Amino acid sequence: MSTTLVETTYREAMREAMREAMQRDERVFLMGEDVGAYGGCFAVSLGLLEEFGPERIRDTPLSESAFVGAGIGAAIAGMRPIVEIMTVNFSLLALDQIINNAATLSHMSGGQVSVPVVIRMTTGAGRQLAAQHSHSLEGWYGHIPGIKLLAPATVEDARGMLWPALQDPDPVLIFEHGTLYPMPGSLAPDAAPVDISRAAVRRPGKDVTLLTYGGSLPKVMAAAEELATTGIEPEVVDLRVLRPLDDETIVGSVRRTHRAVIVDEGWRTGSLAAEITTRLVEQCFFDLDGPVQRVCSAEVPMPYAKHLEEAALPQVATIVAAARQVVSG
Amino acid sequence: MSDFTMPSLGADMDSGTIVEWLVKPGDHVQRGAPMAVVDTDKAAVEIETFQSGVVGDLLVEPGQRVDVGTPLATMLAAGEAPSAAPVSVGKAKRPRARRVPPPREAAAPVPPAVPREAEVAAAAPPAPSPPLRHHAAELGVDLASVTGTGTHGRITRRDVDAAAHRPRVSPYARRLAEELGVDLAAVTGTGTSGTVRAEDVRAAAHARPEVPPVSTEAPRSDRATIAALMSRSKREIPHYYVATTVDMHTVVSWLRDTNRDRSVAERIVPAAALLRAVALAARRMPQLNGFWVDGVFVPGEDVHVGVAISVRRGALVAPALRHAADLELPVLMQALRDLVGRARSGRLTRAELADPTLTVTDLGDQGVEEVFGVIQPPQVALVGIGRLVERPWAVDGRLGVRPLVRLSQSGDHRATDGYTGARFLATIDDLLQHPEAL
Amino acid sequence: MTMTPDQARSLVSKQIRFIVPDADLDGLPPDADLRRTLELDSLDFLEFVERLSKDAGVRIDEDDYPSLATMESCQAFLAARTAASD
Amino acid sequence: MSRRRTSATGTTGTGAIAPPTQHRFELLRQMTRIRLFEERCVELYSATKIRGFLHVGIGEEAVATGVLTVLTAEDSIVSTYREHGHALVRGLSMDSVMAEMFGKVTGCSRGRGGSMHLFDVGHRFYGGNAIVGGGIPMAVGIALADRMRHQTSVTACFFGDGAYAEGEFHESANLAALWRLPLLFCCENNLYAMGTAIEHEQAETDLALRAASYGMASWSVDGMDVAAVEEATRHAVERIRAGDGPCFLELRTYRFRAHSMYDPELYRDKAEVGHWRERDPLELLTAAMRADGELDEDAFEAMTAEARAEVDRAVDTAEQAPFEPVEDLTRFVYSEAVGPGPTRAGEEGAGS
Repeated sequence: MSTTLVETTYREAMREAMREAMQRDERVFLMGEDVGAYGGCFAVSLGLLEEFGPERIRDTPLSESAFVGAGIGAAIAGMRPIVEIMTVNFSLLALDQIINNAATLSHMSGGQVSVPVVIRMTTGAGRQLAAQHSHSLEGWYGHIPGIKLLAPATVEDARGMLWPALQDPDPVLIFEHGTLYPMPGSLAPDAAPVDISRAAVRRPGKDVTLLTYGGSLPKVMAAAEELATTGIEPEVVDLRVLRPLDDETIVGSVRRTHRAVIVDEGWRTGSLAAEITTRLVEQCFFDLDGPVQRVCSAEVPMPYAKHLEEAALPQVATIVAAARQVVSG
Repeated sequence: MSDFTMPSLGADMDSGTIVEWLVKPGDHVQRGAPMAVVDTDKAAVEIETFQSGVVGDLLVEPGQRVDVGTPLATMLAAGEAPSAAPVSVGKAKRPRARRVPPPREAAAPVPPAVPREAEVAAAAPPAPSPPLRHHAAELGVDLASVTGTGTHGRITRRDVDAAAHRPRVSPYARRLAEELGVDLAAVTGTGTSGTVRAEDVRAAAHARPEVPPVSTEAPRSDRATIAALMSRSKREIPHYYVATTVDMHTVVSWLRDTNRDRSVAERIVPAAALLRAVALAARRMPQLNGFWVDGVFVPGEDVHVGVAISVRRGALVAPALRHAADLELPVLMQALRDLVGRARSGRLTRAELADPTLTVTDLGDQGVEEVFGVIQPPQVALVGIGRLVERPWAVDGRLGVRPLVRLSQSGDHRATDGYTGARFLATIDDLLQHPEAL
Repeated sequence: MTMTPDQARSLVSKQIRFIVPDADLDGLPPDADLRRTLELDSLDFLEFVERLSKDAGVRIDEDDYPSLATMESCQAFLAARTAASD
Repeated sequence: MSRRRTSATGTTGTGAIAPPTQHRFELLRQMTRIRLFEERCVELYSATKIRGFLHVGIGEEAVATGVLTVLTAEDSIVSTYREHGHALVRGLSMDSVMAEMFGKVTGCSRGRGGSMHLFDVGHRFYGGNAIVGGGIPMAVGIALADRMRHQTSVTACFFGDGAYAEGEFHESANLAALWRLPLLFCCENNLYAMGTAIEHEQAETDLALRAASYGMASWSVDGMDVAAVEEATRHAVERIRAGDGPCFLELRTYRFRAHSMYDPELYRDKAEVGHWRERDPLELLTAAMRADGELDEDAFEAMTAEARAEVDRAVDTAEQAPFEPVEDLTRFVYSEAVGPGPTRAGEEGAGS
C-alpha cells in the first residue's frame, strides 16, 4: 500500500469523498441543482453522473423547498441522501424544511423519527458576487438545536468529513467556502474519515488565541506568521464544528493564552463570534487579560467593487491589528 | 341537574362576558344547540351545550364578565322542575348582524398629580460645584459615573479622588494578585488608560521588599495541635496506601533546557513540576479532591493543593496553593516560592490555611526515598514524594541510568479505594511524561 | 577582581543567614554539606543561588550547583568565576 | 329512496359496485369513532383539558376513511394539522392520540407534538405538520426513497385547498410528476382556507383541473361519500403501483365546525353549513345501507356504544397518565437510536 501522498485540491477531495460514499453505501445518492449533467455549479460533482447514473445523481428543478424536503423525506424512509444547495444564499428558500422538519422531527416525535440527511452548501464572499451571492449565515444555522454544522477548511477535512456526517443519524450541514475549492493539498490515497466533533489547533502558540473557521483560516494563518515575526506567538484554533461548538478546546486554549481574537466572516451582530465571546466570558472570565476582539464583516450588504468588498471583509492586516491590540492593550 | 359552564375558547382566554342568552328557562335543547352569545376580548362567539335537556335557571346576567368554568345556567334532565326565581331573560329578538358590540367607553385616563416644586428638587442630587467639576476634569474622572456620598447624594471631593484611583484591573490580573498576595492598590497598570494586567501583577510580585517582614502571630501548628490532628486522622480514617516509581528523565531534561534561558529567579524546580502534575491529576479525578464530612464525600470547589512545609523549630504547616490546576508551571513556581516564604515568616492568609482540598508532602530534599503520609482530615487523599535518585532502569528493553522518584498516595478508604489511587498515580506519571503541557 | 576566600566566605554566610537566620556558621566545618546540615530544601537552595549570583555579580547555571555544596567549594567557585571576569 | 350515487359535482365512474356489507359497516364504524372522538375533544378543550390549537375535521370523516382503507401497512402517510381522523383510521390507538392532546408522555409523540403533530413510525404515520404545505416535500422524499429501492409502496399526503396556494405544493407536484414518484396527493378541499373562501384564494377553483397540468392523473371526488372516495383512491393507487407516477385527488368536502376552537365563523353563514350538514358522511352511509337493507340496527347501536366507550377509556387513561419528566427535556434533540429510519418488514438496512 503506497504511502506516497496524492496531490489534489479541496474540490477534488470533496468529489472523492462523495464517490467513495456512494461506492460504499447504496443508500447514499446526490441530489441538487445542476449536480449531474452540468457537473456541479462549482464542478464538485464533475463525472459522478457518468459513473453512477441519473438514479443516484439527480438534477433537480429550481425548487429548493421541494428537493430539500424530498431529501429529508428520503432520509426518514431509510436513505442517506446528500442534498447540494448551490449556495447558502438560496438555502433561505428551504429554511422551513430545514428548521421545522429536519431539525425538529426527532424531538417532536418523541425520538421516533431520525433524519440522517447531509446538506452541503457553498458559502461566503470574496469573489465579487455582490450582496445576494455572498452571505455567511453559519451563525443562523448554528442557532438551531437538532442539526450539526461542519466547516471543512482544509483539504483533509474536505475529504474526511463527509463519511462520518453520512453515518450520523441526524441532519448535518456542511459549509464549503467558495474560495477554498481550488486550494491545493496532499492526501493519502486512501484518506481515512476524520473526527467531526472537535476543533483543531492548527498552530500552537502562547500569547493570543486566534479562533476561526472555514474560508477565514488561510488569512488567520498568514496573520499568525506575520505576528510571529514581531515576537507575538499566536495559537490558531480552527473550529471545524460550528454546532455543537467544541468548548473544551476553545476555552482550553484561551485559558493558556489569556487573550482571544475571533475571525468570522458573518456580520458581528448575533454572529458565531458573538456566541463564542459569550462562552469565553461565561467559562474563563478570570483568565481574560483583555477584552475579546472580534474581526467580522462590516455590517453592510456585500458590495460588488473589489476595493469595497476587501474593505468589508476580515483581512490579514485587520486580524494582525486586533491581535496586537489585545496583546499590548 | 347539572351546570352549563363558561367554556374556554382559546388557550389565552380565561374569562368571558355573556352578551345575550339565546334560550330561556324551560326550553328543551339538544346537544350542540347554541345557548348564548359570549364576548371574549377578540370576538363574540355562540357557545353550545354538550348535553341535551331542559334549561333551568339562568345564573348570569347579560353584560356580566365571569371566569372560564363558572356555572352560567342549570340544566335539568327531562321532567325536572325549574327552581322558582328565573333570572331576567335576554332580548328575545335574534340580532340580525352578529357584529361585535362596541366596547364600553373606556374610563378617561386620570392625569398624574403634578409633583410640587420641593419634591422635584429633592429628587435629583445637587449639581457639582464648578471647582469640583474642574478637579474631576483634571483627574480624568467622568462625574456621571460617580455616585455622591454627600448629603442628598452630593458628589464630594473625596468621591472624585476615590473614583480617580479606582484601578481598572483585568480579571486574570485580579485573580493572579489574589494568588500571589499582591495588593492591587499598589500596582501601576501599563495597559491602556492605566489598566492593570497580568504582567504588572507579576512585576509587582517580583519587586517584593528585600527585608524579610517581621513574623506576625499567624496560627502556628505546634506539636500539640499536630499530635491531636494526626491521631484523629489515624483513628477515623481507614487509610489505604499505593505507590509507584516515576521515570523523571523527560521532566528533568526538559527543566534543564527551559531553565537554561531563565533568570535564576524564574528557574523551576522538579518539586514544582510534581505539584503541577498532582494538581492536574486531581482536577481529572475529583473524587480524591475534597472532604469526608459526616459520612459523605464533599468535592472541593476547585483544586487547592496543600503543600506540607517544615517551618523552623520543628513545626509543620500545610497551606494551600490555591487554584493549582489553573496555574501554569512558571506561575505555580512563583506561587510556591511565595507560599513557602510566607509560611516560614508566618504571613499566611486564612484561606491558604483552611482550604487545601488534598495535600502533598515532599520529603525528597530530606533524603527519604519514599514516604507514606497521614491524611490531613477532613481531606481524603495525601501524596507522598520521595527523593529524586539516579537508578538503573530498563528503557525499551535496554538497561540505562534514569532519575527516578517514588510517588505514594494515602487514601481514605471510605471515599475511594486503591483502584482509584492507582489510576491517580498513573495519571500523574503520564502528565510528568509531557512536561511541556504542564 | 578575583574574590579572596574571606570575601567569599562572608558573602556566602550573609546569603545563608538570610534564609536560615539562626544558622551556626562559625562552627560549620568547611567541607560540611550546606544543604543537609542547614536543612536547605530545593526552594531554599534556589533562593540562596539567586541571592549569591546577584550579590557576587556572577552567572550561576544549574550545572554549577554541585560546586556550591560546601563552604570550601563555594569559595573556590567564586574565586574562579570572578577571576575569569578580570 | 333510490340510492343517490351522483354527488353535487358529478364525479367519476358509473355507479360504484356496492362494497360488501361487512366492509361498509367497518367504514361506518371508523367514521363513527372519528366523529365521537372529535366531539369529545371539543368538550375537553372547552373544559381546558386540551390546550394549544385544536382543529377538528367533523364533516370530513369520509376522506380519511375512504383513502386510508385502501392503503396497506407498507404504505406511508404524511398528514396535516387537521389529522385526528387520518391517525385513528391509520391505526393509532385512541389512547395514544388522546394522551398526546393531554400532553402526557404516553402520547404518541410523548406529549411533545399535541394535536397538530401526531407521529407513529410503526404505522408509517410521519406526522401532522402545522406549517401549511410543510409536509408535502417530505412525502415526495419518502416516495422517492421507495421508488429508488424498487418498492411498490405508495405514499399518501394530505393537505387542504389553502396549501394548494403554497409554493411547496407546486414545487412538489412538478418534482413528483417529473420523477414519476409513487405519491398520492390528497387535497381535502373544504372550500375555506381558515377564513378565506376558495374563490378569494384561488384564481381557478377547479383544483383537479389545475393539478392535471403537472402531468399527473387527477380527479375530483365527492368527499362526503366514503364509497366514492374509496373507489377513486383504489383506482389511483392501482395506477401508482403500476408505475404510472403520482395521482392527485381533489376530495370536495366540508367541515361543519369552525376552523379551530377560536373562530367566530364570520366568513360563512349558517345556511351554507346547514346545506352541507344535509350531506353528513355518516348519515349518507347509514341511509345508503338502510336503503339496501344492509344495516343491522342493533349492531349499529352496539358499535356506536362501543365507540363511545372507547373514547371514555381514552380520556380516563389520558387523565391518569404521567407527564414526561422534565429531566428528559433535551432527549431526542439528537437521535439516541443509532441507525437508519424504519426498515421495510424483513428488509435489513441496505448498505454497510
